[in-house]
Amino acid sequence: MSRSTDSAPAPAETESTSAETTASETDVGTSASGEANADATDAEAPLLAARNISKYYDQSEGFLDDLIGDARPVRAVDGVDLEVRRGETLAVVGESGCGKSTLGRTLLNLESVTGGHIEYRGEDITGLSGSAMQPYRRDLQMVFQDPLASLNPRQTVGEILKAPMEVHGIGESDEERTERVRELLGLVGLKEGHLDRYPRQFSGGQQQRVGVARALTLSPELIVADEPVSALDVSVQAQILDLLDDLQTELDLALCFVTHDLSVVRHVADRVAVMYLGEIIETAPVEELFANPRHPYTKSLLSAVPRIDPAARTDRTVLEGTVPSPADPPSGCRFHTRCPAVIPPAEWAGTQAEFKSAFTFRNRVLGEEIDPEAIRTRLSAESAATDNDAVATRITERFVPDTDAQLPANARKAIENAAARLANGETEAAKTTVTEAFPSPCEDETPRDTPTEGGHVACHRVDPEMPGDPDVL
Amino acid sequence: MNDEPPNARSNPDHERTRNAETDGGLDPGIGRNSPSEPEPTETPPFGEPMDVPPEYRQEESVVEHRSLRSRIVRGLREDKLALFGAVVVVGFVLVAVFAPYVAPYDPGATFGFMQSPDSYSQADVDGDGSIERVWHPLGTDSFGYDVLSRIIFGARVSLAVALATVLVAFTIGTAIGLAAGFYGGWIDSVLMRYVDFQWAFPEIILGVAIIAFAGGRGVENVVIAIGIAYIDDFARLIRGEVLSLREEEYVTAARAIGMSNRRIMTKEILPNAVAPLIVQATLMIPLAILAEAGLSFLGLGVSPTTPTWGLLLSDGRQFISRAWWISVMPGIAIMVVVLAFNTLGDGLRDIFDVSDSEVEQR
Amino acid sequence: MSDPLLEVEDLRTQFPTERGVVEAVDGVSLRIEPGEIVGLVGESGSGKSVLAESIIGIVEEPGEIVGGDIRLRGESLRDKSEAELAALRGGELAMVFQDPMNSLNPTLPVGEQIAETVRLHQGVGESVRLPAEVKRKILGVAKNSEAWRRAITMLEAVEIPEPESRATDYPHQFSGGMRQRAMIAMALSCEPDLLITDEPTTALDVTIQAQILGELKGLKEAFDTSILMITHDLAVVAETCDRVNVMYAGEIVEKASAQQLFANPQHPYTQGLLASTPRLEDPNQEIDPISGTVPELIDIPYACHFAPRCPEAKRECYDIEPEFRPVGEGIERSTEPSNPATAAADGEGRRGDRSVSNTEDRPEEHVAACLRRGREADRL
Amino acid sequence: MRRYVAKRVLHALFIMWLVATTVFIGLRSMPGGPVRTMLGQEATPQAVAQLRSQLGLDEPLYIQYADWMTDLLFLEFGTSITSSQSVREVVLGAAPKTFSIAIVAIVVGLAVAIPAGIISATHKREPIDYIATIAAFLGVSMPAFFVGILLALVFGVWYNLLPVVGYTPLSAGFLPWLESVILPGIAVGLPYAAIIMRMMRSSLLEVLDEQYMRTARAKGVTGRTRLFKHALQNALIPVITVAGIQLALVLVGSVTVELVFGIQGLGRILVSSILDLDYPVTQAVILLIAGVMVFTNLVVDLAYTVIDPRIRYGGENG
Repeated sequence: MSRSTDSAPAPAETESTSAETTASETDVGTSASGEANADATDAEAPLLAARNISKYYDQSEGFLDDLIGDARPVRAVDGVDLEVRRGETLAVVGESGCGKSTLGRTLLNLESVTGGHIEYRGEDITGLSGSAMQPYRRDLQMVFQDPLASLNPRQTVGEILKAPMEVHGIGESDEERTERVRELLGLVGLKEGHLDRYPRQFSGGQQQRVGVARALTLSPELIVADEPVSALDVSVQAQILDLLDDLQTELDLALCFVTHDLSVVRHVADRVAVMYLGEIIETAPVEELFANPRHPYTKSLLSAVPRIDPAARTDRTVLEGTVPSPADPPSGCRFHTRCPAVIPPAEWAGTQAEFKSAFTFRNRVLGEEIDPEAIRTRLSAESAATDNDAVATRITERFVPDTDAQLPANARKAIENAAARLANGETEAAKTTVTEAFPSPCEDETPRDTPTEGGHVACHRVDPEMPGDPDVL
Repeated sequence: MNDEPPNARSNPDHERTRNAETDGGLDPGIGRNSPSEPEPTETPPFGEPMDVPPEYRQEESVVEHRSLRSRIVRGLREDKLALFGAVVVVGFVLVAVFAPYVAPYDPGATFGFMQSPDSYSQADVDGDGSIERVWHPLGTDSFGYDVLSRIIFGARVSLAVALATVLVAFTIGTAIGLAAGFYGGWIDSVLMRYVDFQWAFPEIILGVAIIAFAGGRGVENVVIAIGIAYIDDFARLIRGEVLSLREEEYVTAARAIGMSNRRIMTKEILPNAVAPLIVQATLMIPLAILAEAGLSFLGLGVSPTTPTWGLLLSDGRQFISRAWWISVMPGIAIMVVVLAFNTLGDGLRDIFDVSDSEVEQR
Repeated sequence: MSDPLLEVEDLRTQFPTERGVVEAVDGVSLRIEPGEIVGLVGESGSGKSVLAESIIGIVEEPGEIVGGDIRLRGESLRDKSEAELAALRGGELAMVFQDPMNSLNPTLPVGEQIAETVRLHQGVGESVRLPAEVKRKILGVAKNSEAWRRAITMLEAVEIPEPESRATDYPHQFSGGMRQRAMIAMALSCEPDLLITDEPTTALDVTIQAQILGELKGLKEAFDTSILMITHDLAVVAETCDRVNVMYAGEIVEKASAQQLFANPQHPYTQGLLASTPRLEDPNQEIDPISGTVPELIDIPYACHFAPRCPEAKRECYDIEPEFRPVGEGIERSTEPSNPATAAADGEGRRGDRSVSNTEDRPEEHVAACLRRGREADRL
Repeated sequence: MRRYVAKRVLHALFIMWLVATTVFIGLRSMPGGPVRTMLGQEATPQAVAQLRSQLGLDEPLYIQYADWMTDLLFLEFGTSITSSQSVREVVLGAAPKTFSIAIVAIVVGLAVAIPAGIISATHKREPIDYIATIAAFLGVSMPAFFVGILLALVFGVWYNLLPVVGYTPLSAGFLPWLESVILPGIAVGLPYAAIIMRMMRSSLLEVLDEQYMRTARAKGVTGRTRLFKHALQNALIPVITVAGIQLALVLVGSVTVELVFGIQGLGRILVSSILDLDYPVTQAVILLIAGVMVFTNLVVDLAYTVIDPRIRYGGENG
């Protein structure tokens, strides 16, 4: 359920969303998700719940930056709702820079939350730190991505694993704690002899096992695993995934599994939340998400993953461009600049692909990526004509597919018009031309969260009240 | 020379992060190929490999973990320059401490004026009334004092001043750096503005200002002046060190298990910040010696009653054409000791594998 | 039969260290035909990057090639001088590295870094001697020069938007995906015969990886080059490569066409690797890991390097050096497109007609270096 | 980039204001007041009162501060007590001498350090590298004035090739000026060169190991072009930082070396003003040196925009 906090949502929308929140809560509970341990009774409050939480990093170092520096905050997490149930594995998946790691750390108050609130078993733990957060630390633990970097190089494995017990006063004597540590080492598949070794004396896989052991010292209820296997080789990765799976069933652990690897998600998760540029754009039970993805970004993501079995390869929708900067996210739906299914205006006569091509031209003009002078020098290097018309035609050639598909006449006119304006340097005029010619609802309004089978999607196409049919892709 | 498993370092094919599987290796002794017991649950369908026949067993290449001290000893044995530095530094400290026993004559005893090095003069040294031939390896100065004895006694003051100065700079600088690095926010920006501000005052300016305040020269003024002048180096270094350590994942892990800030500071951050501190302190001593010599040379340093090498060198300045050795000999002494500290500091930096950027060059 | 484009024969590359000699590449043989995409797959520590660097001759100190031969179109590279090799690098043999973040020089515009390759190998009549190069660096590149024009066309070929203006940008102004494209543009700018890509998309997100892998196949056709694709990702190999070599602990353990390898993997390590790779398309796959870790490549005493981790290992595996033995359904002629898998994958992807490999007359081999595989296996 | 430059200039001005205020406060909080220290203990109360009003010390503090600041802007430092000349003439008379030494030192330093650093980095573990390293260590270990003394001894006393005392202003011709400042310049320049040379060597070694250098080699770029076109600029970035920081060493060195060569520079008048309790002069010299330090720091910051494109064109635009 995402709503970018800065755009003023229409009043009607706010009520309906809150209604949905309760609705989807029950949906999640009752949905027949595959894994046995996930169909906990819906009455029970979720183990960990995040309501519209945000985490902004300000880039300015000191007052000078505020004065003239680039003071826009980086909105790493921007209005995210999330729930993890007891014994369930929720995968948070997304590409680099989408804020999934920040979300994981903010949930455990390892990063100070900027907005929204976090509840653990119904109790509000938003922004707690130090001694206030201490009791909750016993139940909420974390496993880190870089196995070696998360272990203090100057401490032995024994000291590392005893530290949590000393901090929380578990176990009367040092011998008792050492005994518990031996037990833990066995649990994660390491040998007792490893007790007085230093982190650097282990392989990557073994180091990660120590990381897991440390998370288990306080017998937590939930573990946030931040890309636990990304830094490991395939064969070792499988060992750690196996270990996590066994421990989860054995200790009835809830697991919040942050990763970019969709193949791992399919084998580990009960439910999946897909993140893009600080927002959760779709959540669904794992089988539902892989069988029937609803959000265009999820569809593109799934289609992009290479598959070993040729028969399983669907036709690939390749996303263009790169992820925009989280300090200056696109307005409305943040995915609209790259979305292959961006909704054309009602009167658009051409096909979706044509609109997408025209819309890409629009974004390039607005992003001032087209430099007419550079094109002019290139023309002169090719000893071609270098007047404004030549530059204009060179610009349009790229965006007006003059082959089979015929762009609607007014669209072609608008592109040529904008190109001509660009050629003789009137960038602002070119911008207004393209904005008027190629509007899209995706750009004006932030998509509402439409509940789906066991989750939700934030996309206008899926939203019944909005134009555009959901299955255009 | 750091103790990273060499094969991980030399194995050029580590696309993954270094700590991936390359330095695992088999377990010692038993050929159980998996470093871990078989999974607690049933054996994986992929099947459990047979035991490695004894004659083929490779002892596991466990990377040896050496404490700070043993790494220093090992490092010095290998790095000849650092060894030279260590030997000279130890010699200098011994000479300074046992000056009265080492010096051939009493620094105050007067002999022939401005006698050239390796010359003799007649004097009653041992007070038994008889005149003996007295050897001056480094000659005598304009007051007839034996240059070598003056240098030996001068060593004591120079060392004392240098150590005191480094202590001042170390304590205040580290405190500022720790506070700025660990707490960040406005504390950090205020302290860092102070450091930038202080950077505009090299040690001679501070020396002059302090003398104007305290009204007069003396060892204390010199120590304060140079001490303050080098606070910004330590502050900037420690702040950088703490900032980078604070971002380390094992510090986040410590917070994740609920460790208090204080314990994180003492147990997680400081032990790892010790190495650059030692290196910077070692490199600071020679700078302090040079700074003190500079101040004394300008006449703003210590008072004549407690001559340091800088003062000796400065006194000999007017006689440079007639008796060059009065200035040159203490100058050489300064050079040798400063060189020793520099080579030792450099050696320590490599031993601790502290990258150049971490240690300020001043 | 004409010489293959590239033939590596029993190559040995070693790294002397205090703890002994690391045999990173321990007797590897490999063949690449013109117009083929050959995969080299293996985990880290298997020696695949060292193999690539040995082929191009940029093995770093203190590593050195100690045995075997590398032949480009039948001509051995090992007895060529550094100058001759330099002429080859970027001209006939080009390489793209894994880490896009610092594979490009941060203080040189991207266009110039490509134009430089063009100047070095395409003989566009612009001097590459030091004074000219330094002048270019200080005063900037002549934008109407032939080398610059080709650099822009190359950026356009790898689908970098607005190549004219981006050419003057610096690497830090490019995203990860863009930088990797620029690297590919640079490598292809002189129509090399063989492009070696070392984990080209490992550091990239999956959507960007899909873009680049899609383009790579199209570029292969356009620039008529063959590709040695080095990666640890079996799915990438399955979708891109015609033939695959599986490498483990400095040795190649299995060679097959991509279709054969994934349909009928033979060597226990390949089987283990496939078993431990989570597959998106197969929800109920039970991932089971290969136990143990990659051994240290310092004088491994036992014959088959995988023996300690291999469930089928017997005593002989430790004693007898495993030879390559045919394991596929015997030698069959590769009349059908060498890799139906890659053909199907192009589908709607914007670029790329079917890549029918033009190696009709070459025998299709599926071999594995394992005593317990192939015809003589039944004796054990 | 404009934003970066504006930020650095503002920062420099802020520091300079801080320096001026500190000197202002410092002067007025002198134990027993500046006037009493100046006139000595037994000064008659009238003399004290008269000097206080002359220096404007009796007005309320904020007015004094305002006057102080305005004077500062117009470089009005009052008159020297001992020589009753205007402080500005005294200081501006001495400044060129010290700065000549400093400039020659920087030029000599860089001219020696950069090539030496490159040579020793490219000839690693060869004899020339060891010689350069040892020389660098020696250079770092010798104070400027000691080098000065040795130079004076060899060139002045033993061989009498160069003038060893006095300063000939630039107005009297470049060569004579150079002759008079070359020895002190080298004396200050050597330690400076030693530090920079070591930094240049380690920075170049680091750059030569970088991934993009391997790309250059894989492209077929020859060794020398790789060094000068690809490696050098990247290696110079950290060197500029050190060259900037070490300017303090050059300034201190120049001040001390003046005494060896009998040049009446800032050093001399600073010391004499302290000993003669001539506060206006002391204060002016302190401000000038602090100003130079802040200015050079600013110059170094701006030099980054020239040599490091990541600063010139910050930010990633997709």
